[in-house]
Amino acid sequence: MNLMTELTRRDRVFDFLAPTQSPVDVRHGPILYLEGVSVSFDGFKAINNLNLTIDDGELRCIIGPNGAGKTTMMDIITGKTTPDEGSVWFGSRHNLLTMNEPEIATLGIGRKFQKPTVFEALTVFENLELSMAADKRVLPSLRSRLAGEHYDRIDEVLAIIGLKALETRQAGILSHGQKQWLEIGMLLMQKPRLLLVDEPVAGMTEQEMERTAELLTGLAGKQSVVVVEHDMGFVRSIARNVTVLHQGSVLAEGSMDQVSADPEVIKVYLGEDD
Amino acid sequence: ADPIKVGILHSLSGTMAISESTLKDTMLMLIEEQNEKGGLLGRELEPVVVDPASNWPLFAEKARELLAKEEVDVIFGNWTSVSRKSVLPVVEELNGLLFYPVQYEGEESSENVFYTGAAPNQQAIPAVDYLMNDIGVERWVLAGTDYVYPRTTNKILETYLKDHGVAEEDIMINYTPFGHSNWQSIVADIKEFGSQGKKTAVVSTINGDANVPFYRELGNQGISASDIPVVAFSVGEQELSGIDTAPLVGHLAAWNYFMSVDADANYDFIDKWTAYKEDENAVTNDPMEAHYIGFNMWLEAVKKAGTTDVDAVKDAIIGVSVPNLTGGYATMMPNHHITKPVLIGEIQDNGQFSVVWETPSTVAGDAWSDFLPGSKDLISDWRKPLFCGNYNVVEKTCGGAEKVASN
Amino acid sequence: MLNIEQLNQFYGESHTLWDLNLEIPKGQCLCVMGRNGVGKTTLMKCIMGEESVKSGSIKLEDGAELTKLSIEQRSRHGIGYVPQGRQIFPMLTVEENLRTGLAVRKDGLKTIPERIYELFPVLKEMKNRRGGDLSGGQQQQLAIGRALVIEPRLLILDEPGEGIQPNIVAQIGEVIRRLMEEDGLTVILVEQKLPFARKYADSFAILDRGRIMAADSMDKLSDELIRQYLAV
Amino acid sequence: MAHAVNYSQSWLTRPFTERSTLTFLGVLLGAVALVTFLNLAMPQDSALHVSTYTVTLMGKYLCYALLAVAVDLVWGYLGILSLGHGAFFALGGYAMGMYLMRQIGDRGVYGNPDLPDFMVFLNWQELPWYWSGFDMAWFAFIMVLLAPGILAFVFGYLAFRSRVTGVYLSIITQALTFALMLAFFRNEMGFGGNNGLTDFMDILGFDLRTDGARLGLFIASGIALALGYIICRAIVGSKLGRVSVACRDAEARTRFIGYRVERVQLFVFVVSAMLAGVAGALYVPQVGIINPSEFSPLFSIEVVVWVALGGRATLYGAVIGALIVNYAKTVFTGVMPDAWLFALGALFVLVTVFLPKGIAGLFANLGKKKKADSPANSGTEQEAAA
Amino acid sequence: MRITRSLRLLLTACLLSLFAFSAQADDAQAQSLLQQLADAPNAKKGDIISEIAASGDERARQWLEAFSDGKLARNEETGAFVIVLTNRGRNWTVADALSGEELGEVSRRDLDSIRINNALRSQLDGILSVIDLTVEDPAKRLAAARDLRGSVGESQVERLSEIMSAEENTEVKAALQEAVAIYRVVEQGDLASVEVLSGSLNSNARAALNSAANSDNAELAAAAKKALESIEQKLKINDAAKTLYFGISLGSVLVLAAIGLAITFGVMGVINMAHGELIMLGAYTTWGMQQLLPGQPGLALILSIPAGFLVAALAGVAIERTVIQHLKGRPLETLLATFGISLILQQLVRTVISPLNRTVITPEWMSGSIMINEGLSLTLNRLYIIGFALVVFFGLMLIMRKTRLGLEVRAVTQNRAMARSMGIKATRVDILTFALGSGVAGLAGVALSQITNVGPNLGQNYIIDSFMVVVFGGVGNLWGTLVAGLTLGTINQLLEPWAGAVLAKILVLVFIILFIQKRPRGLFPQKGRAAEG
Ligand SMILES: Nc1ncnc2c1ncn2[C@@H]1O[C@H](COP(=O)(O)OP(=O)(O)OP(=O)(O)O)[C@@H](O)[C@H]1O
Ligand SMILES: Nc1ncnc2c1ncn2[C@@H]1O[C@H](COP(=O)(O)OP(=O)(O)OP(=O)(O)O)[C@@H](O)[C@H]1O
Ligand SMILES: [Mg+2]
Ligand SMILES: [Mg+2]
Repeated sequence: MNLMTELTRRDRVFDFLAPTQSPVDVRHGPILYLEGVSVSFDGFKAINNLNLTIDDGELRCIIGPNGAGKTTMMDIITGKTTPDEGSVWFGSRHNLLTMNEPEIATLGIGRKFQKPTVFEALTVFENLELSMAADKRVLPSLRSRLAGEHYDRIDEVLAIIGLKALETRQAGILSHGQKQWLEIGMLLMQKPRLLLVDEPVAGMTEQEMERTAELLTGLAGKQSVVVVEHDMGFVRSIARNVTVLHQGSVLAEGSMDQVSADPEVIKVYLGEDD
Repeated sequence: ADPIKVGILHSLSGTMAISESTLKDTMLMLIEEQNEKGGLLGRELEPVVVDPASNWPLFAEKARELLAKEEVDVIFGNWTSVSRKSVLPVVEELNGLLFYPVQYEGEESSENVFYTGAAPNQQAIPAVDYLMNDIGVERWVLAGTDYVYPRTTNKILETYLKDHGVAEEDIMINYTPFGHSNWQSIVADIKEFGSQGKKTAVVSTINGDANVPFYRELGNQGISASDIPVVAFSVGEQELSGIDTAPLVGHLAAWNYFMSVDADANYDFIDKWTAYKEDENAVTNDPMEAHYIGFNMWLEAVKKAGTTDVDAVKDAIIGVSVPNLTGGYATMMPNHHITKPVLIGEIQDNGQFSVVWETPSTVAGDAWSDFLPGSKDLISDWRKPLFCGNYNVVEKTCGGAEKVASN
Repeated sequence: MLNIEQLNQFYGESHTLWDLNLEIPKGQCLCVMGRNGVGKTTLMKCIMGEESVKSGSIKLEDGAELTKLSIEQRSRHGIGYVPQGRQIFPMLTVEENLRTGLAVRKDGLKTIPERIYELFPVLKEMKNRRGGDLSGGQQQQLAIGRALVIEPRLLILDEPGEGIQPNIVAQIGEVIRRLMEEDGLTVILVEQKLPFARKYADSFAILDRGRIMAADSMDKLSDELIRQYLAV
Repeated sequence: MAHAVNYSQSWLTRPFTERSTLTFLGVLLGAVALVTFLNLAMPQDSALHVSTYTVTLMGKYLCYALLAVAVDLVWGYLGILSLGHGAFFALGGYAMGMYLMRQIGDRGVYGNPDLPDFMVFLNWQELPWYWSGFDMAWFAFIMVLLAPGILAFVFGYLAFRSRVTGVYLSIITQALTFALMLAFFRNEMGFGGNNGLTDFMDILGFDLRTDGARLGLFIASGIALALGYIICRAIVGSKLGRVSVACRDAEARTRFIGYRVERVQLFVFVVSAMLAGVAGALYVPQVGIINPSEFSPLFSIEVVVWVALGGRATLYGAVIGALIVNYAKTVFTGVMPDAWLFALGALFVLVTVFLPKGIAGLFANLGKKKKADSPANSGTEQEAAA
Repeated sequence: MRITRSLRLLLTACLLSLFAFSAQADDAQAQSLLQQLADAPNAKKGDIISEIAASGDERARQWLEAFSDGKLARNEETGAFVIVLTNRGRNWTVADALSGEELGEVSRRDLDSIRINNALRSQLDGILSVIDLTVEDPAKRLAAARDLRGSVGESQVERLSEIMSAEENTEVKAALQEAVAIYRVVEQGDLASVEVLSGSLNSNARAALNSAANSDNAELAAAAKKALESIEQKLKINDAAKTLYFGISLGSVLVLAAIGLAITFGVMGVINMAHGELIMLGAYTTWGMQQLLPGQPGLALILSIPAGFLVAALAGVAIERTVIQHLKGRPLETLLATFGISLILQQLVRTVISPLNRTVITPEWMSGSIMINEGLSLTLNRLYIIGFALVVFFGLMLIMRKTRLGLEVRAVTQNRAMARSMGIKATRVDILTFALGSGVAGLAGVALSQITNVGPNLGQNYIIDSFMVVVFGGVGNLWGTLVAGLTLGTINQLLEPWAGAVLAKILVLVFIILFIQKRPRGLFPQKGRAAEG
């Protein structure tokens, strides 16, 4: 019960969600910095001279039509895709383009995928355990053992994502929505400095959406959050800054109201009657 | 009385089944026949067949099974050298008897093994003599599969040829992997090598399955026996039965027995064999004859010793003479090798060989080659006082491991 | 159009659907709602035949008993399926993905009907791209397009709007409405987003832990029900 | 707070708290002890006497079982279908074989104290450099681990770094063992060519042909299998084991939470290769020969078949599979030499069709029935004692 | 035209006059000639052959041919000479050598074959070739003339020169000229003849020049060396072409062996260890066909193409129905089951047919080689196989690209449940595809029966290579299989001359390992998000 009340308090960041110390240098402002990034697949320009800056502690929503390049952008940031040109910096010290996925993850960038991907053969508990911020090198993993505080942390996240009862089930049998939640849980366990969240509320009920909104806004401040979502109601409820991508570059940027009044945005994305 | 158990250790599956399964049948036939004649020492002979499946460690295991579990009195078996090598320690350890029926590289003599196939001096050297003297070959291709038998044989031949004045550049040596099937460039090379104005021949120690594509390629590239004859040491009637022999007519093989040999013993044997196999076209070959000889020698020795006791038989068998299938006699020498005539045959279109040359008398097998530096001083003699498989006549010592004292 | 009676389903030993009864009249749209993991997708799979049922019957209006039919036969009875998670064929091109649906068309058509492309222009644009390379929303559009290729009489939509940009979501709603009105298409829709459900569905059924808790016409969907069964 | 799962144990002690592991070790070591007892204490003619022939045979099976465990570690838990583990097995075997060869000294047929027989015979003048050191037992035993280990390291480093996965990885492991087979067939390599290494005499001063030595090797194999099993169990039960499973099922995803997949793979692969090497090393003195056919791709495939038959990703299943197939082989090749391949083939087909989880699946089913009512702790047998 | 023709007739007549015109040669003389032939030691037989040839007996040619084939025999009991008609088994059918009358079967024991050896055979061939030089058909004359190169004896030179001057076909003439020149260079050290041989790529010609180049006659040696040099030049180009051809032909064998696997494994995802045995079934079908149609190996071979396909396809259906269909969604376990099936099939063949290899005859039109030039001839069986491989490949490509089956099988393997939801009859697709892949394996077997052993181990020899080719090319990509097969074949043949067969094979394997590091998904990888999963 105690936990429940704690969860409903919006203003406070739970300490288990506080980011681990990461060596990111944000003294000069932005935590993430993309400049002139382009990438093409077989001649198709998925990202076209994209410039984007995310400030430390910011919560940024990114919207845009299907195929605008939102997921591709996240792929670039996390090292999955290498851009043809441009630069991507994490803080002012780390050039992400020179690093591979695990290095980037270790630096403190966590990601939730658009299509939920969890470790199907492992239990829900184990999924969270593996994601937990820890020394992820080989020998330390071999020797790793869970202490009380680790259990507590996992329990807290389990409570947030509502999967406590399914803790020992294999993740493969979860329903679509449950996998979504598990992925969010895995993201939380990593305690990243920067969270990239691709469509967190797809398949959630309105109430779950509200909870997610609380969660994300709660994280902002200490951690930086980038959210991609097509549900305008959800975006409106959390957004302070919104970026609209279109055909691989920024179409508009500003507050939700500004953006949703933009005729271009209405034309390519929102539709007339929204 | 209890039956006398005869172990048969030939692969019935895997790569060697092609060659070995016939030998199993040969043994079964010989045993059946002997039983009809009343068995041995008034006891019946009972074959014990196992399948070592062309797997060398399994050979050792099965040999152990035969000797330790089945307690057979004698084993007839093996084809490849490596299988013999893997069985050898077992047979020695458990003091068994092994009759080995296949031509091999020599350089071995075991107290417990009787080598009824040809040693190099009973096959390779006479064949080369024939090519050199009767055909006038001056250039030599030594082509073989890359394993110990061809390596050794070729080494011996190389020395022998050089001793006879053949120049280094007139010898081409080529090794291929087991089951090699793409002979195009090698055959082209041979063709090239043979077009330098000197009579050229190929001495082939190519093994097993690789022969079919090899001969096919020869035929297709238009190399006929009159251009470049190939003399093979591993191609017999059984191998030919799987080849379309029309293009091969005239190529040669050297063996100690051919199915086409005109001898009554041979015709009788063939009749029995075709009846046994219920196949008019069943062929016989050299290793079958070796088993025939080996089996009869063992029978003789047991009769002579009056017991199947291994040590008694081992002593009794030396000097035993039995008829071979080519109209002569084979005698067990003190080095556990036997005497054999050497025949050279040309392939005919019916998959048979016609004999074109033979040694005037039988040749005794050499355990240790005279043409290898390491072994030219070695002899083997398993009769008492010497009783040694590798006696060095220069140093006058019996080298290697002392005999295990316990037996 | 579709009549479900006393349906029970198990995953191994866990009883997932309990004694379900549902009826959907021809030309209507039923919206199945419920929290995560209550069995909505499982129900859709049972209708389509991807999961076998323990007991109960699923009948089409023509009297065909679906539980006795294989998946392929069901689709030949005119059931189109847009599964959750898109399930497009990743290594087939967009066009090939669509062409898989031609097999069951009665008219033996060999090319993709133009109206699919009209509905989702992006599919035409990306005709030769592999399905797996598309963005999430594009894949979802492809999945819907593919189901429409077979000209279904009954269309099963499992969260069709997921990941699709707002204006296209609205457009999809319109199209479905139009197909229902013009061709008498019947639709079973799984949807969490109330505005969409309210706008396009005729009736609703709320599932909780594998049981139907309420089912009625859409205008009867009260805040009370929502709080009780859809809130956390 | 009560937890259904307990991961707070040290990785090394964890295996000893698992019921399945304890049962396995109990059965294994008990059987080894029993056989030893029956061999030593029972008179030759007693029905209970276990002959040295059987002991050697079982020693060989145990080596195969260890090899199968090694394969299961990489295949079952890491998802690498290695079709080349025979290479590591054979390398371990060759390292041991070289030691045994050097032990012969001047007792070979040519009596040459410096060169093994096959070298004398093919006219080698001096011992190749890579044979040096093998006259010392400690060096040879280290090489038993190092030779396969280094090969696995180099090969794995290249392959995993380039993110070769799935069938591509399987096929290059196969290419690796195939290439090694051809290479070892070559007489120029100095490993005895096709005949391989044979005619061994003694090991660590004990005459290999004595019953005592055979029994000793059998016991050593039993202990090696037990240790290998514990090592694998410890890895599998540790967090690293769960990371392996994660790599197996979603390699890319594992990277995004910060694990260096290639290092995990490399580590497990090398450990597995070393275990295979140990198996090979114990195998050679018991069968008396090592030749390149151990490198043959079909042998490696067969090992995979043992594992699949026993039940993948269970470890003990691999042991069961190896024992059953090889025992079946021994029996069938003796009892029905002409038709045993039918029986073996049918065994493979029937198990696959009717026992989807292999033979181990049978055990798991039995176990499940017992606790059918207790809340399902699904899948892996990870319930801990505490 | 007419003149030359009658000239040839005349010439033929002249030549036949060698055998004199006595139509009724007397049998006693014949008997005694044959007697002499039979009894003479090998060294003397040559003279008797010439004597027989010169005897003018019409039957002489028949005897000599029989003798050359080792089919001239004497009945031990009657002493009569017979020609053996069939010589398999224990009883042989024979015909009387003198009367030509068929005598039925005679026990082998009673027959004494008259022994022949290579030296005699080439002498005989020479004599028979000279006879062939005068036949109507220019192709035959050309062949005879070419055969003569290197085997011209002293006794023939005169006659050959005559024939040569009368010959109007330039090719035949040139060949004859060479034949005579070779004789002159070798035996007489004739300088002018060296000129004739320069530029000839024939191996006998080169042999002659080589021996001339080593002769003591400095002038001759220099001329021969010069001629040889010009030949070497031409040979270099030939060698390159030859290596390429060898490579492509080896490659096409690999492609054939692998292409069925590219369907069952590459497209369907079944790790089909029994693929080799399906190939083997195709090869055995060819053998069976030839047994059914004795004496017509060519027809049998052609019929084997559909038959081999069917047999293997049916076996494939049986495997699919009994085993593989139960393993849906467990692709790795197909390895275990099909491994079992492969063991069973191998042993089945051993038990039912024989553990020994079977003879498959190469039809006339597939044996030998076609000559591009004297130094470069392409072996016909390989040429046919290259063609066959391409036909099979493109046929398969057509099926996979242009029919619904291709689309449906890919849909089914990528997402079975969804494909079924789209109305695709997955079971039918599985059966058809597996049958197709198996049938193609059978076709490979038909082709392989022409170059390698037909025996129980046939499959084992190709299974590893097949997997390697499919994977190297990129799983699921038919083009990849084609390119991979041809590439690996060519690389192997390029390496072989300087590395040797064993090392070449090792190097190819190492190449594959290294190449996969560079392209972890084969030659033609499936790219993009979809492939990375
Ligand atoms: N590997 C690829 N090959 C070809 N095209 C690709 C590839 N990856 C992405 N694309 C294309 O790039 C564009 C951007 O895709 P992306 O997934 O980034 O879009 P998105 O903004 O995330 O869209 P959605 O909102 O639908 O998820 C799309 O048009 C997609 O088809
Ligand atoms: N293969 C399976 N084996 C066992 N249980 C399963 C399996 N698939 C689903 N389940 C369980 O069945 C329940 C219902 O799942 P289902 O996918 O039908 O939910 P849903 O209502 O569609 O949820 P969502 O809104 O998240 O899509 C879930 O609790 C899930 O964990
Ligand atoms: Mg996206
Ligand atoms: Mg669902």
